[in-house]
Amino acid sequence: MSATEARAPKRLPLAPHEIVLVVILAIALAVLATLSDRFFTLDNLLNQGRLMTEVGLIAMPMTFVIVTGGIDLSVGSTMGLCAILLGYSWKNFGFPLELAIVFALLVGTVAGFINGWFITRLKVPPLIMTISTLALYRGLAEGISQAHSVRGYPEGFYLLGQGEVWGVPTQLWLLVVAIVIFAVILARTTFGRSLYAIGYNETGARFSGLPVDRIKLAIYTASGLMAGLAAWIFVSRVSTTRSDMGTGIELDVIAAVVLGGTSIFGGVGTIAGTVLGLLLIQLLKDGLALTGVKGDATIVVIGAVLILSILITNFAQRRREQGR
Amino acid sequence: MSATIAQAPARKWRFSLSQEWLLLIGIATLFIVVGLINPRFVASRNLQSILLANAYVAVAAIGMSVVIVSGNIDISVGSLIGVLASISGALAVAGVPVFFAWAIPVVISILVMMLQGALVAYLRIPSIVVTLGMLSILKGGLISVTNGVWISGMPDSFHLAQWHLLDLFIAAEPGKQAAVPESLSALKPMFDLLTMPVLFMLFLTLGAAWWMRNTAKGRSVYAVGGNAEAARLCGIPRERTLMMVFAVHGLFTGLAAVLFATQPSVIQSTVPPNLELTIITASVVGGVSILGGTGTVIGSTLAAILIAAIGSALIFVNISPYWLRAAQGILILVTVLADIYRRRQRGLAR
Amino acid sequence: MQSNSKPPVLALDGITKSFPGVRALKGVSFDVAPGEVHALLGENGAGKSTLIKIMSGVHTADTGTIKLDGREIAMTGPHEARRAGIATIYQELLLFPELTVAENVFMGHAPRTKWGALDWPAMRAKAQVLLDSLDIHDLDVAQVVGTLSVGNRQRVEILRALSQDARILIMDEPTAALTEHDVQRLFAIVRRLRERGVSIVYISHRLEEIFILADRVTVLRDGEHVATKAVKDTDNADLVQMMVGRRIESLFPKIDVPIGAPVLEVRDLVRMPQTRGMSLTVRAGEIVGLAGLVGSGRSELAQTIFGVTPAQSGEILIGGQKVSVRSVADARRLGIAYVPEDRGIQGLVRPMTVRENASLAVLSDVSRHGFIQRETEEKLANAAVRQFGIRTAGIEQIVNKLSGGNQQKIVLGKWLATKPKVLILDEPTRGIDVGAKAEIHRMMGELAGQGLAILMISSELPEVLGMSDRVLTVREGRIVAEFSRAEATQERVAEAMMGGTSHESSAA
Amino acid sequence: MKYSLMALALGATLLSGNAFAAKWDGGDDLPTNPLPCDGGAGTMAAKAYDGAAVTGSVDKSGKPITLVDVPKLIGIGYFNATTKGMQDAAKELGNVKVTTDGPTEAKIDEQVKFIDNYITRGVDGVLFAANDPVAIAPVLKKALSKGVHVIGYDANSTPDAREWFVNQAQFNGIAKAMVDNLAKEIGEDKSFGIVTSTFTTPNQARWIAEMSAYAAKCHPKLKWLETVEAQEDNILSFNQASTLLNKYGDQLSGLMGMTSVATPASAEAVTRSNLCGKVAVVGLATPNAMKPYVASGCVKSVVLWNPVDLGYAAVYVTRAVVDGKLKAGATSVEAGKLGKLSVVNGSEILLGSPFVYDKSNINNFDF
Repeated sequence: MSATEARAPKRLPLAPHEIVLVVILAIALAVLATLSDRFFTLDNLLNQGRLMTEVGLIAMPMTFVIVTGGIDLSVGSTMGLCAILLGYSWKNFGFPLELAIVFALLVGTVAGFINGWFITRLKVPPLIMTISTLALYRGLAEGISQAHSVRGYPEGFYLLGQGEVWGVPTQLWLLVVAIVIFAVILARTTFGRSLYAIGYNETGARFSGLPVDRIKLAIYTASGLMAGLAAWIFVSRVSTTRSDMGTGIELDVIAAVVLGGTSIFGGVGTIAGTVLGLLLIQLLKDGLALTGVKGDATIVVIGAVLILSILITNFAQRRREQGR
Repeated sequence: MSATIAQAPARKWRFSLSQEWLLLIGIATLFIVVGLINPRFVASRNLQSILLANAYVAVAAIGMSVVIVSGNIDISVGSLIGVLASISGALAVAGVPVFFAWAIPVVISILVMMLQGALVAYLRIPSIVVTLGMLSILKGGLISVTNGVWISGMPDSFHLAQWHLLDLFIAAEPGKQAAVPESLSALKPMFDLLTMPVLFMLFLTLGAAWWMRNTAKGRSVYAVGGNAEAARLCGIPRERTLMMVFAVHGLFTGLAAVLFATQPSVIQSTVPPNLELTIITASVVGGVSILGGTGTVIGSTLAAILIAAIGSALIFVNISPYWLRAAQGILILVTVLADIYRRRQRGLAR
Repeated sequence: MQSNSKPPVLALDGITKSFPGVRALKGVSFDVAPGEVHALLGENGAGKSTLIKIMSGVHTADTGTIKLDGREIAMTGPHEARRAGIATIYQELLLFPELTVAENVFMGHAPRTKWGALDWPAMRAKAQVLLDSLDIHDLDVAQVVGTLSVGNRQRVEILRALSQDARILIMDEPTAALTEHDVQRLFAIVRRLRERGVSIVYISHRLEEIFILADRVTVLRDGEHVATKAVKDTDNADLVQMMVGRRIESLFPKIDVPIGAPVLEVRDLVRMPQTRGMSLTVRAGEIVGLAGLVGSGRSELAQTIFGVTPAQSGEILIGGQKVSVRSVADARRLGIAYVPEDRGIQGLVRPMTVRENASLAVLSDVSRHGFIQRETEEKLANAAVRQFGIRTAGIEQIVNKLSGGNQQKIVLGKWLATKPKVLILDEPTRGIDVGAKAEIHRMMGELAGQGLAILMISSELPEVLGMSDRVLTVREGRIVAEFSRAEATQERVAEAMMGGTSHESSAA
Repeated sequence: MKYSLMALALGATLLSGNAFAAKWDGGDDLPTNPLPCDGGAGTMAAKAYDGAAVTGSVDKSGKPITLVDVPKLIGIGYFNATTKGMQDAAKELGNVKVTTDGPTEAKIDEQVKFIDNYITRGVDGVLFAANDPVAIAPVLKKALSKGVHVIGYDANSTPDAREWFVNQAQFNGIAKAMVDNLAKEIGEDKSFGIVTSTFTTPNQARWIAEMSAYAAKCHPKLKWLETVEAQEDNILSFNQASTLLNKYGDQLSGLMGMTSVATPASAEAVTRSNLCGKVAVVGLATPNAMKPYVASGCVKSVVLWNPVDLGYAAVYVTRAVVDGKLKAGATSVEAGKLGKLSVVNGSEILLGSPFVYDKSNINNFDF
């Protein structure tokens, strides 16, 4: 009868787009591994993990932001600002290094909060707001640093960016923890559910009593915080602080998130997808380089994969819908 | 209800006007204030520099505005301009007649944009994904093909951007400053301002504004951007309209690329950094709603001029160069907030 | 019957249409005579929408013929339909909110100058002529459509149809979102069009409209043609029985329940510009009907009580205690629930599943430390499906694919899961078929019986009168009249709503 | 717009006044070492080898080797020229294979990723031009620890992260050549502006700092007005140069271009403003880009080393290191057609003095 309790067929563990990505990733891995015997080694893979940590960390809150139908273009500039303030406060304010790190994370948080505040309170569209702060935050980084870089951190500072813990690059642990936390939040918590609801229908979410503005404020703030964290790791990895750090990283991050199947219109997306997107981009870049493809050609391949993967998913989806 | 009706007439008119008035007032204020601080800022030579160097941004922003009104976005535009400029230069150096060195890139631009349009319209991939992918492809492809070798040695006549209005009538030799007849010498500063890129900017802006407002095709862009389903039922198919939108965008991008390429005597075969952001910022500050359905190209051109003038003005008022970018960021933010405040006042906030 | 004597302008014969898994229409025949209003009736899922989509060229029939003026035509797309003079006004008005009235009317077929450009003056003039021809004087052709009321937007749609010289106008539930006043004006327009010889296919769930307006009526059930009758040969009960396939005892099954102490008290509530000092009381077990025109401030009052637009001054008391409602979350905690007017936008997140929607207002109840307990959530959703008899393939069904009635039941279920003391229903049965309507009314009675205080906003006077213990009327942000169940009559309530101004004259 | 006005006024009061600062904008704050005004060699203390040592490398002396060259960015004329020099040297040597690959924008993390990938891929040596001397150090050290030889050119890293650095010219030498030429062309008491890439680019920042110190010492009346940033973008460089010309009018007598992009663009701006002869352009540039302006007489002299030679020398140095011919403590190294190059400053190989091109010799060069 009407009130059926028969459950819909169990959900697949992965969404269709993620299956497409896994297949592409598997093919790419297989091909690249046969072409270069140095590609599929633990050493290389761990090293690639180290290199993608910053993009990965920022991609986590970016997935949240895009799931709600927003966007944050200012992350690269926020990263530059945090990096500068980390070094500047340590050197010029005489902050102990620990305090300088906390200060940098705080600055990132505030930078994200400012984005979120304008977006929720004054209803500035996210794209416009973050395009403005993209210029503003980078400008502040340049102005504060007066183009001077800060170097010569104590040896211990480099553990995060260049060291290893139990044989795995230190920052990779952080990334893994972040992935788990963000994935659990998105998939399992009321907060995550609220993000999807906002992305699909913000008014409906508001009328259901969800604290829409507070949630949006929180994710833009988180975006700033993670940009600050990425700045810390980046400074530690490259041992210096410059105002142009993180330039253009927003496009790398968005490419990974979008490749991971998160819809730019909101409501759709998973952390698993984003992680697959990150891996695919990073391993393609690395693998192609190892098989002798130059950097410029690699960019072309990644652009094509981005379009193709979404294309395949669209086709698959349409086929399935027609088959119904 | 009666209250709404009473103030209804001319609302649309006032609305579209003030969008542009805000920018115009902004530009005027900027020129007056900075002109008072440093009179050289308003000298015709500097006005010419500002207009000349940014006309191509304004032309590209026209196409971008059309795309955004239709509810899409294009972030590949900067890379495409870089690619087209190299093609244009390479053709000119290879001895292709100058006209074709200008025209072929425009045709290629239209084709590339239509390809992207097809992916967006027929295969339903979000435009941001298509153009993000295309950005990568063009950027990498350009360097792969050219190896980054600079292009120079184009014939003099190739430099369309250096032509002046008077060259068309008086001087046979383009690129050289024309000798102005006595009778017109009083008008010389004005003629100096009217270099080809500036003329293109003016005519293309007015032409596009007219097209967007007064033709069925132009209105169909608003229709599709405002409500694609309703448009379909009015006999305006989303797919074909989007193809047209991208073709038009391709035309303007191509023209912008030609203006860009024919300016310097050396063409760098790399993609101009952040050009797409500059162009999108001009469109958005010009009042085109990122949600589609509203906006005019006059606004985007004025915004392009305002942004360029801000960049120049900050140097003239001796802002420390280290703080220049921050000041620019604040001014853009202020412009955006002023616009939002104004909309609020009029109850037009979404 | 004049309509039967003339040959039909449009005739569909033996129309069959299948979608994957569903046979939507099984050999349906339907015809419209010139100058006839032909009502099309049926519950949701009976095949009405499919039939009108075939008439308007959106779908193509699998089998069957379509004849226009006696000649068979191939209906291959909306374009063909328009050329044949068939125009459709959908329930969800399809307009361009950023553009003007004139432009909306002429989008796609605007007058041109000899240079091929759009002729704006001609466009405005022509739009004005159309407005005058329908005696509409409160609409300016230069107004931006986004700023118009629903009634005026619908008029813009009608103008658009007329501008294309439509001979056949299909109207899909045109009164669903209209106020009583606008309904009267619509009727006037429909009559005027009929006089001009325009044929109208009229779809509505409000049976009384059929008797006021229509010449003939066709009833569909489960994709099959049940009957076509002249309206004068049928009555309400007959139509309902044909539609539902069984008798429905009463559309308004009001149960008498003892009325208890005040649960919700509102004193001098102000939220400019639409709520200008309103006071009311709803008691346990009582259903209070709130009547008023669209724009009178009724929904705004509800949304102020519910915390969407918090009050600027005034008091709200729950169970005699003064409370502060600054947000929806506050309202929910205090036991206020609101089933909003716009189901698709405000009530539900339609691309989400039944399960996800059912728990959206009570996420904290189905979670522990912020983690959603999947089993608790499923239990909740299944309980709602059972309790409200929601017809769905399962709780993982996407809500968007359900009928309006079932969607409304999910909204109800979602809010009743918060265990409210006060339930505010805003247009609870808009766009819902007769069977589901009766079910929802029955539920309201039961809920009141359980001691819930119910505030019901409705544009349908029969519903207000049929279900309410007390009726309040709202005009211009104030409560202007109160009637007991016994006092409330259609005339008195309507007069209070209009405020006795000259509005009515133009409607007649 | 009221707001922007306020912001503008506020900005003007807060941020102006740098024109009177003692040091020129765009210079770094490392210690400077200006050369004597008269053209002497300057003080250069002999220094022990301070480069790093490679560990665990396979001895490939005389055997074929594969090198990778990772410049700051690819797609600009300057690095195209160094690439050409490397290919020339590889062809001459016969047993060296060099690939050039790098980021399309001068981004430090991109450059690091490229080098990292090539270490994994397995090369015998890395040639680099650092976007940042410190940021690049960790990955270079990693290369050294994996037995990969590391040689820098054009832009140095910290000495402990590479074995040798092929120095095109000493910073103070370039600075002296630039400032002397400028003073000669515009006169001792005139004013000028600088167009640079970005303030964070190490080489440019170093040169500006050295120029500032040298000018203070030897041309004290020369007046610096302003430094503007123009990336590595020729349209922007042109705009910025034009803006300087427009802003200062007659006050401005010279423009200094700090990059191979900025100098031709500045010359173009002067030409188009019809200021040839009134405003002098002095700067670093490749000859091909400057030929039209030198030919028209708008630009009198261009300062540069030969980047083709620089790339050429870098490959020869690497070969010598692999073959064990260049070891710590050596005072010179043989570099093919360039002859003997001397070791300076501990672990740097000096290409020579900066070269000044003018009308008489510019047509002898093609790069």
